[in-house]
Amino acid sequence: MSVRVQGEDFDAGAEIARLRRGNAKIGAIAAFVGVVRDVNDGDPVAGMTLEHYPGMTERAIEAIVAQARLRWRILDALVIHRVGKLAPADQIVLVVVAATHRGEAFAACEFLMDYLKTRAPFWKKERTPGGSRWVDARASDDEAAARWEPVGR
Amino acid sequence: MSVRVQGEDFDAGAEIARLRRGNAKIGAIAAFVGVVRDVNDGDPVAGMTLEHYPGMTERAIEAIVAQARLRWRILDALVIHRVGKLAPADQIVLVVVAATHRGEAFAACEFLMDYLKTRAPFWKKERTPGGSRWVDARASDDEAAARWEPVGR
Amino acid sequence: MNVRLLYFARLREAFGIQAEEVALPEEIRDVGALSRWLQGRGGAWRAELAPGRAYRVAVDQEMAGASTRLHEGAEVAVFPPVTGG
Amino acid sequence: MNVRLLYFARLREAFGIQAEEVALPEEIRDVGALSRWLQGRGGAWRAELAPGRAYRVAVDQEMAGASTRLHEGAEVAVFPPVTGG
Repeated sequence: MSVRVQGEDFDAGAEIARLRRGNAKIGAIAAFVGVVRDVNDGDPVAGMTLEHYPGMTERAIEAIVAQARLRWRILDALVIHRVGKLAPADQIVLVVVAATHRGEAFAACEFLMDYLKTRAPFWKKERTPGGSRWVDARASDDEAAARWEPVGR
Repeated sequence: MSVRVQGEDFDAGAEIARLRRGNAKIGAIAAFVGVVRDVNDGDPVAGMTLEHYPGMTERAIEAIVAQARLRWRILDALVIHRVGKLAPADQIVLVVVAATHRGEAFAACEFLMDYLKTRAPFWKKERTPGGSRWVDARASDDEAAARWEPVGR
Repeated sequence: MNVRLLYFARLREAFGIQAEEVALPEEIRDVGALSRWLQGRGGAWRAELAPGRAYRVAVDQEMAGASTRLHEGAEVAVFPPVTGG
Repeated sequence: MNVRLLYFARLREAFGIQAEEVALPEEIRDVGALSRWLQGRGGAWRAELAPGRAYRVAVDQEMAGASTRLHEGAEVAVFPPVTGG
């Protein structure tokens, strides 16, 4: 299990390959890549800056990964989240989950993304033609995360 | 949208990167990689051969992708399925779905995998110490695909 | 009616044949009738295609049911439930 | 009780401050009381932390609620709802 918060870009394919190596029990890998869009809420976006809470960020993500491990039999997981200045089409986040079976890999990967969106201390500030603005939290993200509670499937 | 049935291996990272390029509306990419395990139903597996029905395979996968496009607003999708002789840890299948939002990318990707498992004419023959055997269809795969019916979410 | 029959995977091995061209008797007009006609060959045909055995039939590369009609020149494939992915 | 306060994102900008060390009056013992004490500063503090405004508080890097107790040397962070991923 691995959590990284970094300014640098990542190579999703290399990370997936690294996760796969050396564990012949892996039958399924679900991965998610989040990408900066050039439009948000109808306005063109020239780029964004991701602020975070150093220290708490890593702890929060590790806690989310630990929860996923309690819920699903996953063999390995990786979360990389970028911070700092990003441009449209830049990658923001990578989540990879390896499991024996695909259902658990998909569920844990989507759970990790939903919880990252609502539990990990990151904040986006977009640059638009009208100036910079902090992105508001979305009710749809809270709803997505709420699907996973209460515990039990 | 792209469907490939091939003997050669694939580079998941390169395929994801290719899909991303040139569409700045993409905000979310969900991907799945299926891998040959070294154990199945408790028996060690030395490898497998994937047989398929040339012609129908491509048609069936394209029909599955078309269904996914009717159900979710997806921007692009890629399915690569290998055939022929494979060894443990070899990649079998890659599904990548790009969308504006993650919920649709995840749902369409899992739908494509569930339908591939139950609707596309591939058959696995495993090599085990006790000889070769055709893999039986799993009730759990039928159940996974049945979750998506009837239409509507 | 002349149709082309294809067999895959376990059924291909059980029948010992991959493909054949057959001239069907006039009364064999749908998939269900074709299946009973093939069972009439006995042996592996009867065993593998008997009621209750799990197999699938595609006509012209589309999944078919017992009532799916056949036509002159149809490509009819008989195979076990699929196990890809 | 001495605590370290951190502010992030929109709140960091609204307050014009990123971090401060404060000596709290003795009666300020939990997150709710701290929030009311900060609102007492008026201006942006009152506006941003007023009841009904959406903000979050973490104590020692764990999400906290109004009743979460403070302690000497605590690291208390105040920030808007998160928007990562």
